[in-house]
Amino acid sequence: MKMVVAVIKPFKLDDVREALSDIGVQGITVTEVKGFGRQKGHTELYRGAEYVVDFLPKVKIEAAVNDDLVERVIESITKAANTGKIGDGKIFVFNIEQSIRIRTGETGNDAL
Amino acid sequence: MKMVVAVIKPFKLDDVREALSDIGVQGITVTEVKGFGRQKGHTELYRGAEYVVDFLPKVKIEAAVNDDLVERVIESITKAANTGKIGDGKIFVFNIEQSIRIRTGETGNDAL
Amino acid sequence: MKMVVAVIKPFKLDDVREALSDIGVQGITVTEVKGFGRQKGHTELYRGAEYVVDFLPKVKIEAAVNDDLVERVIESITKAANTGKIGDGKIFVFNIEQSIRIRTGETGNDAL
Amino acid sequence: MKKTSLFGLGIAALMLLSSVVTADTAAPAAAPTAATTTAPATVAPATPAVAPVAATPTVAAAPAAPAATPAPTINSGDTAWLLISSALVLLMTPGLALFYGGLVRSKNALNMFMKSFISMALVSVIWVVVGYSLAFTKGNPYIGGLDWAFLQGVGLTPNTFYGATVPHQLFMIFQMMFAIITPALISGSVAERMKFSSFVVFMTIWSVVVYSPLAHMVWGEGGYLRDLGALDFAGGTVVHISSGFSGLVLAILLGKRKIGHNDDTRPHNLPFTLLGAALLWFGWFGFNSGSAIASNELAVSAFVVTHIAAATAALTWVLIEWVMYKKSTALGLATGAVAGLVAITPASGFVDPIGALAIGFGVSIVCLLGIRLKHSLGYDDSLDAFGVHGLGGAFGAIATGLFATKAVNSAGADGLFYNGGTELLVKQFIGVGVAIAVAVVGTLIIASIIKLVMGLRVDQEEEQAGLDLNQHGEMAYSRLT
Amino acid sequence: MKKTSLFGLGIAALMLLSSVVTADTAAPAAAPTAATTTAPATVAPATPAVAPVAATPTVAAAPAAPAATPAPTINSGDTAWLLISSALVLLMTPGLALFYGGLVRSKNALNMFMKSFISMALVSVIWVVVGYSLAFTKGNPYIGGLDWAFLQGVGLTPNTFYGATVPHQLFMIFQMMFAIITPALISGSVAERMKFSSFVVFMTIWSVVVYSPLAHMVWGEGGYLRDLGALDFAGGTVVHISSGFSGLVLAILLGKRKIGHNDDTRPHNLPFTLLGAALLWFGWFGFNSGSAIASNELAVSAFVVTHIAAATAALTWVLIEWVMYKKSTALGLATGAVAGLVAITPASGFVDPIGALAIGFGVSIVCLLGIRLKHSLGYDDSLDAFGVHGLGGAFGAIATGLFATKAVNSAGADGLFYNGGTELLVKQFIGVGVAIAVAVVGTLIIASIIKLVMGLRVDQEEEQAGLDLNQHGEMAYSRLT
Amino acid sequence: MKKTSLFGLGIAALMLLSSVVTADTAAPAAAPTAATTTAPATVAPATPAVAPVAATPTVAAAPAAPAATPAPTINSGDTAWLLISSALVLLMTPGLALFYGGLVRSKNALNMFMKSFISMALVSVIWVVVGYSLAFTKGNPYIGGLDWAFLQGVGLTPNTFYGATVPHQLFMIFQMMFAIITPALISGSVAERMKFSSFVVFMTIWSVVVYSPLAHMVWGEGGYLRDLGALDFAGGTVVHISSGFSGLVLAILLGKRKIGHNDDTRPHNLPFTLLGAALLWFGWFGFNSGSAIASNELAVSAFVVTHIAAATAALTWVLIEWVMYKKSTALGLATGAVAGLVAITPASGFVDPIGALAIGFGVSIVCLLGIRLKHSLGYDDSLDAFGVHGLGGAFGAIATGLFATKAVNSAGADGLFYNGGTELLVKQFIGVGVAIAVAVVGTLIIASIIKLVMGLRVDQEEEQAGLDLNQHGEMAYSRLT
Ligand SMILES: Nc1ncnc2c1ncn2[C@@H]1O[C@H](COP(=O)(O)OP(=O)(O)O)[C@@H](O)[C@H]1O
Ligand SMILES: Nc1ncnc2c1ncn2[C@@H]1O[C@H](COP(=O)(O)OP(=O)(O)O)[C@@H](O)[C@H]1O
Ligand SMILES: Nc1ncnc2c1ncn2[C@@H]1O[C@H](COP(=O)(O)OP(=O)(O)O)[C@@H](O)[C@H]1O
Repeated sequence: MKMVVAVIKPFKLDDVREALSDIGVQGITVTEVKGFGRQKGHTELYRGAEYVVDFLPKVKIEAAVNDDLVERVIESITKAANTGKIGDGKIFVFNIEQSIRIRTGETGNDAL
Repeated sequence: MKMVVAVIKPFKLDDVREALSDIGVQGITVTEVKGFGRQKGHTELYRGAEYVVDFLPKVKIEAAVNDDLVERVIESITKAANTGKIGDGKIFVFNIEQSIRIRTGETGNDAL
Repeated sequence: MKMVVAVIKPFKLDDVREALSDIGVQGITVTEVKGFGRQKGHTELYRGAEYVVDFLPKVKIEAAVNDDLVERVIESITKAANTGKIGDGKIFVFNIEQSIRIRTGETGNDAL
Repeated sequence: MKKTSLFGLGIAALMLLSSVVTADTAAPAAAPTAATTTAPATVAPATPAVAPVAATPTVAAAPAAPAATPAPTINSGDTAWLLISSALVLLMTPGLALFYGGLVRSKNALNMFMKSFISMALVSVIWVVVGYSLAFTKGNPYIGGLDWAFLQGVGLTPNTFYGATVPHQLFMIFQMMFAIITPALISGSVAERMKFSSFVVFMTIWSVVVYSPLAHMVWGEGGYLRDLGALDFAGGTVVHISSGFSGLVLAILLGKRKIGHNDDTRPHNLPFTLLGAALLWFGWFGFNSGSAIASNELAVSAFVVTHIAAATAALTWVLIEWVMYKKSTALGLATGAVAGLVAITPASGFVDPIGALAIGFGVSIVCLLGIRLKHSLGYDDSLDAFGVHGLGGAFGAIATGLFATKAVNSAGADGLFYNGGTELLVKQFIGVGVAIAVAVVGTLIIASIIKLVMGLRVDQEEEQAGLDLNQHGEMAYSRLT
Repeated sequence: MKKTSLFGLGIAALMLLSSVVTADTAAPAAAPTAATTTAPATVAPATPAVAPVAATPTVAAAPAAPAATPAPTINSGDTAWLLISSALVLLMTPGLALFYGGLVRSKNALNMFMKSFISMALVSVIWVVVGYSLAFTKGNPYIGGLDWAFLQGVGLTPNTFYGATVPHQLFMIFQMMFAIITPALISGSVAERMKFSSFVVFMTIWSVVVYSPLAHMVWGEGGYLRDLGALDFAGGTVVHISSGFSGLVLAILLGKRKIGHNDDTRPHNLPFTLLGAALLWFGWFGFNSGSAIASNELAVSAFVVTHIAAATAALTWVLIEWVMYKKSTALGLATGAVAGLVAITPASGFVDPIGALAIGFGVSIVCLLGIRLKHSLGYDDSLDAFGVHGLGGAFGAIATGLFATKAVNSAGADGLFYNGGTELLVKQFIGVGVAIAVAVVGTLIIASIIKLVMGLRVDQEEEQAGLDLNQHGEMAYSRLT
Repeated sequence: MKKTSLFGLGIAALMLLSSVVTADTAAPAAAPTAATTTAPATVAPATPAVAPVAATPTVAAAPAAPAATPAPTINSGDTAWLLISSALVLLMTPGLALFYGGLVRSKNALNMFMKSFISMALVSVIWVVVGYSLAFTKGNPYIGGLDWAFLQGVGLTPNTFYGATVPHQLFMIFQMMFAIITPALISGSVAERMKFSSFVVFMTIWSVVVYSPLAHMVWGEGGYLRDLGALDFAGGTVVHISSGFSGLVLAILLGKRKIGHNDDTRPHNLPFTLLGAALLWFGWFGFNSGSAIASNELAVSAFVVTHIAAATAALTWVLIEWVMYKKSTALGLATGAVAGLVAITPASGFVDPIGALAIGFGVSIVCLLGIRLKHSLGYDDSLDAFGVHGLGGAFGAIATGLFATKAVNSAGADGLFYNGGTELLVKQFIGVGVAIAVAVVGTLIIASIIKLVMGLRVDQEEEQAGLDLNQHGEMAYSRLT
């Protein structure tokens, strides 16, 4: 099993979620994060002065999937989260050594 | 060393934390997350109309542990977080290649 | 590629970020977390009674980096986040099997 | 380039305005003291002096005094009540900002706040410059003149027509607070997508060419609906119908928000919405009861029916929810309360507690059903400014024709259910019709021109990122410690 | 099935009620104008007309007028002050909602808000239908009659017994605001676990069978405690003791919340709590000072001592904390202020600034210690409605027996420390005792029946998930952008 | 050890004080009734009785009465307005807490709230004990005496000098609310780093040795600036200059916050700030309009110009932003509004609507530019208490010398632009100079001593962790459900 982690733009969450669901990913876990990267932060105003906020709100998606689903997951995310603009985010893939469904105690692919 | 990651129901956090502490896990890191899974979201009301919210608040626990503690950790979490109802969550185990305690520079198991 | 994950004290975020930027780390992802560890929580007051809050606000930093940068990243974080006091936090290193830049589809080190 | 065209637009609007205005302002806008004697003459028994009635039911002596009173005297109690009422009505606009601000996603929260707060800054100045004058000088039946522009002649002695016992400036500032909240109400229909600059320009023009004329027709000396005898004690038509229907038009012109199927569009902070509802309720006592322009029996009656209608509507709403879903929502209670307050507004100086119970009960049913229209008809009245203020205001105006009774206000009229026949009811329908017409036509024209000149809507990327950041350069909350 | 039994319960309660009521309502509830002359007669020198004293200490001329006044006249200043006071007291309930709402975990925030807001909707209607009548018609010493049900006969001319210079409806609506906040206060004892529906049913019955009778006894014409001479200027017994002790009983019947050893139960939003405390403080000026039912010296005195007691209690609380922990908490300051306001409530028309300092100082010590009781005795008075309102109210009522002075209010009495002996003190104890008895017995009966019929508490799963979601179908905040 | 030295400090301060005080208090502080006749005598035509003018422009009959009035009578309307004004001014302090609290990082939010709320507790008590007496008994030109300590002699009959138609206690409590908010304003300059205990000690001493004397000089009977004829209707010098400049001094003494280059120091909750601004605006009507100490024409005029100045300043600020950045910020609107309110404060009883437009327009330019000073000069006036209140207050005081007109207040004077020449302007500059001097010198001394004795600043670790936790043992929000 692999854990596919994607950091994406927040407003793309819904699209990505649907894309994953379409290819049979049954569950994901989502975290609000702040991203620092090539996409520079934005300027904000404070009492007549401008200043730079150097991070951006992003959303991190974690999807544990069967090995043979990994490529399609990556593809789906890449497609759904793409705007073509800087800051679209990254996908990282990790190896999962074990997985367990707490409710049933099932392990491995059955747990996903 | 392994990183045991568990996504559980929020109100089980306290039980899980105590269970882990009982078996000697010295530290954990906790994140609030939103979970999408088999457990369907709930319906909410908005000015006389019903609509579905398709995620659920969950809590993610990360515990870095000694290899030989892994099984007991899994067992403890499985037991403490179990309600027998759908949505109890998952446990994923990852391999940690290195670990360092910032304060002392200790590494490996000593860092946990 | 490796994922270097550090859990640090919140007010050290800026220092760490700058230190990483200095050694060429182009991006990081940051999450607010609660830490339980050796550093005991603090006491708070509620209507004339004292009670213990057993977690502490921490910040989790995730930096995906080129293999040969790992040691310098660890060093930088260790230095920048160090106060010498308990609770300074941990660094964990994971192996990344694949990485993709969503915008371009680049993979591997090019994606970082 | 855009600036120039906007400037041209402003000039055009002003020219249009002055052509309407000048016709009549040449005629004697007259010494304000003369006004009292004129007013009763033209309106006679059939046409009551509506909101600011000098003669309240129990003060029988009032009509006897006119000739003897050389200088009207200030009553300190009346002044105190109108001072605090003015402050209360002002507070409603921040209350509205909280109400609306809590309902949107956090990335658009400040934008909602700003679309209300800006009215406190902008419309106040407009009111001083021309708004009050256009609304309340005598002028013609449709609009006042410019005699009181820059508040020239609006002094500290009473204007006996509008309020014989309080300084004229006090009546002016009390009315200003109404002018402030009205365009702010509209922002509920355009939430999460309308450009701030366009909204500000819209608000500016709308205040001058829709609000002031309508206020004149309903409350101004010689105003068309006032002289007709249509009753609107505290602004059911002027404030609520006008803003609600204008909101509807804008919502249609703007189009729907871009929202994904499962996007989380839930209110980001319902406690803010509840606090906002509370401040609205609190301030509404000034709005309705202050409209008696005196601290007297009529003020008390208006206060009492206002509260009863709000409570009844809130209760009705949550009971309906309970019947439907076995749950009662906080937003439902707040929405019901506001709907009740909206509906009682035109009626508040004319109905008794039983009428208030009926109006409160009815309006929640109307609004709860009315809000569902948007799902079937497909317009995106995002925060239901039309559903609550447009429909609720119309319901209240019509209900005034049913429940009004001279037992409460001898200067009012008897409604259908109080042996008054359909006479008042017909007038109320005319009032509602005129208000809708003015609002819809006015908004259509203003918004269409703005759409052409500068656009109405933020672009898609801005909408996705949230309006706070790109329209205001700020975010409502910073999360990292 | 459940519905039927509930219905039966309602019928039973109403029957019980009417049997108590009808005995006396046959007797002449009398023309309201006659009341003034009767009242002084029966109460004579020993029995002061408490809250609504027409004759304030400095207005020596007042007693001369009685025969000459054919129709009482409205005073615009008094009316203005009572209008705004009514609005202020209404605002206290949302203030309370913020105060309580901020103290619970975010998953229960809306539920706390709703348990206050629903009172604004529900109790208002109850008050119109029967509540006011049961509390303030003459009736017997323990409860009024139904003459004023649906506000029949409650008009815009003054009721000279309750307020000779303001419309009767104004007195009615001012009192309504007290009836609203009182059951809302109880919700602090049952936080995070009581079913919303059960709370609503409880509130409905409690308002009719506990609040109205108690208000009648203390403030109503011919009321038992009023005629006895027990002093309660603005509701120490009626509002605070009654709600605090009822809360205690409910908390015990409900049992403790299910909370793990290290569960984070800290207040989720203390700024809300502070804002709530501020709105309470602000509104309390209307509560206490408005209870003079006039804009006169007594109102000023009540205003001043109210503020001083609040400030002193707040200061005392944080000083104690400082001594104990070298820290001063925001919640401590807010709690102290509210405790001070509670304690001064019964005394506010009878004590001078020095008395206010003493009461403010004393109540914080009492409440700070009293709150610790729950840890040793094991009841879960979650947000300390008993600890602050029950104990603080009792302390204040008794302290009135110590610090009252006729120098402030000639219609009052002298307390123990002002050469009055123990006479007043004894009466105060009786007042406290009666209020506790009525509240405890009433709540026990009502809650036990509800427990049987529909249950009091959400099930464990609902408690864990938070009451907002399953009781109201909403969440207070949505976090994802 | 520390405690002892602090105690010594207190004693020293009190001794200093009494030496100033005792010289004059031996002289006849006089029967308050005699005061009226004295006051006009000494101040003659050139020296107007400032804020509490008994004779308002339009009440021509007033001067005729003096001899005939044996006992002054309470006016219920005036009393009602001053009662509610007092409540409104109190509400400003929580408003300020929200305004400031929203601007800091969440880890310091409660600390900001507490630095305002503590003033409600602490300064109230100080005011009762000595503050009011030092400020308002006759004393010498620089400070009053101790005759009214513990409010002895401050009763429910009017003090004819300060307010002939309202109970003396009412004037006292109205003034108390000013004394409360003033030191709270200072907290904006010391945000996120000053020890709570040190701030409390500072506030205590400052209130007694800076605020009371300054209030005496400006408003007290026989006060130096009052007799000089410097105008300050509602506290431009006493409240805003004094707090703003004291804040500046403290900010410099404290040094800058430890903030990393890219640390996120953005406001943690701008909706709180906006709500705070709204409550300030709302309360400011009581502040300025209440300062007429009557519900009359002057009160109305003050109300109107207050609102106009606030609106104009808010509009000006966002327009400047729009020109500079093509964005308008919510914080800018709020800041502009507050700046406008600050600037109109001293002028509010003396200028007309046109003057208000000018003052509102001018102050936003001054403050917007003034705030930039801190970036170049390097002091950390964290939330711009100096930039807004210090500069805005000074601007307003001087502008009063330009725009004042006797047409609004015959007891005032004509400013430079109203044919009054430079006479008033010069006096205004003197007033500003004195206020700055007293504030700067007073703060320097008090703060230096406190720095020595107990330190001013939290240590670095505490600063990093946030002041809420280590100063108050609480956190504003708990996040985990
Ligand atoms: N090396 C990295 N390690 C962890 N997260 C990263 C890294 N680089 C980028 N990110 C995350 O991805 C987001 C987008 O990256 P960015 O460099 O801005 O644009 P792009 O994805 O188009 O290259 C960042 O905001 C950050 O959250
Ligand atoms: N494939 C997955 N990858 C990552 N997280 C998952 C995955 N499946 C489920 N989760 C997380 O686990 C939670 C519980 O899963 P769910 O399918 O609802 O019930 P159960 O754990 O009983 O199978 C989800 O809300 C989600 O946060
Ligand atoms: N075994 C662990 N697994 C995951 N996170 C840990 C673990 N131990 C500690 N942490 C995280 O690191 C933080 C600091 O650890 P702590 O034991 O308090 O101090 P130190 O880092 O000085 O040893 C904790 O608050 C927690 O967030």
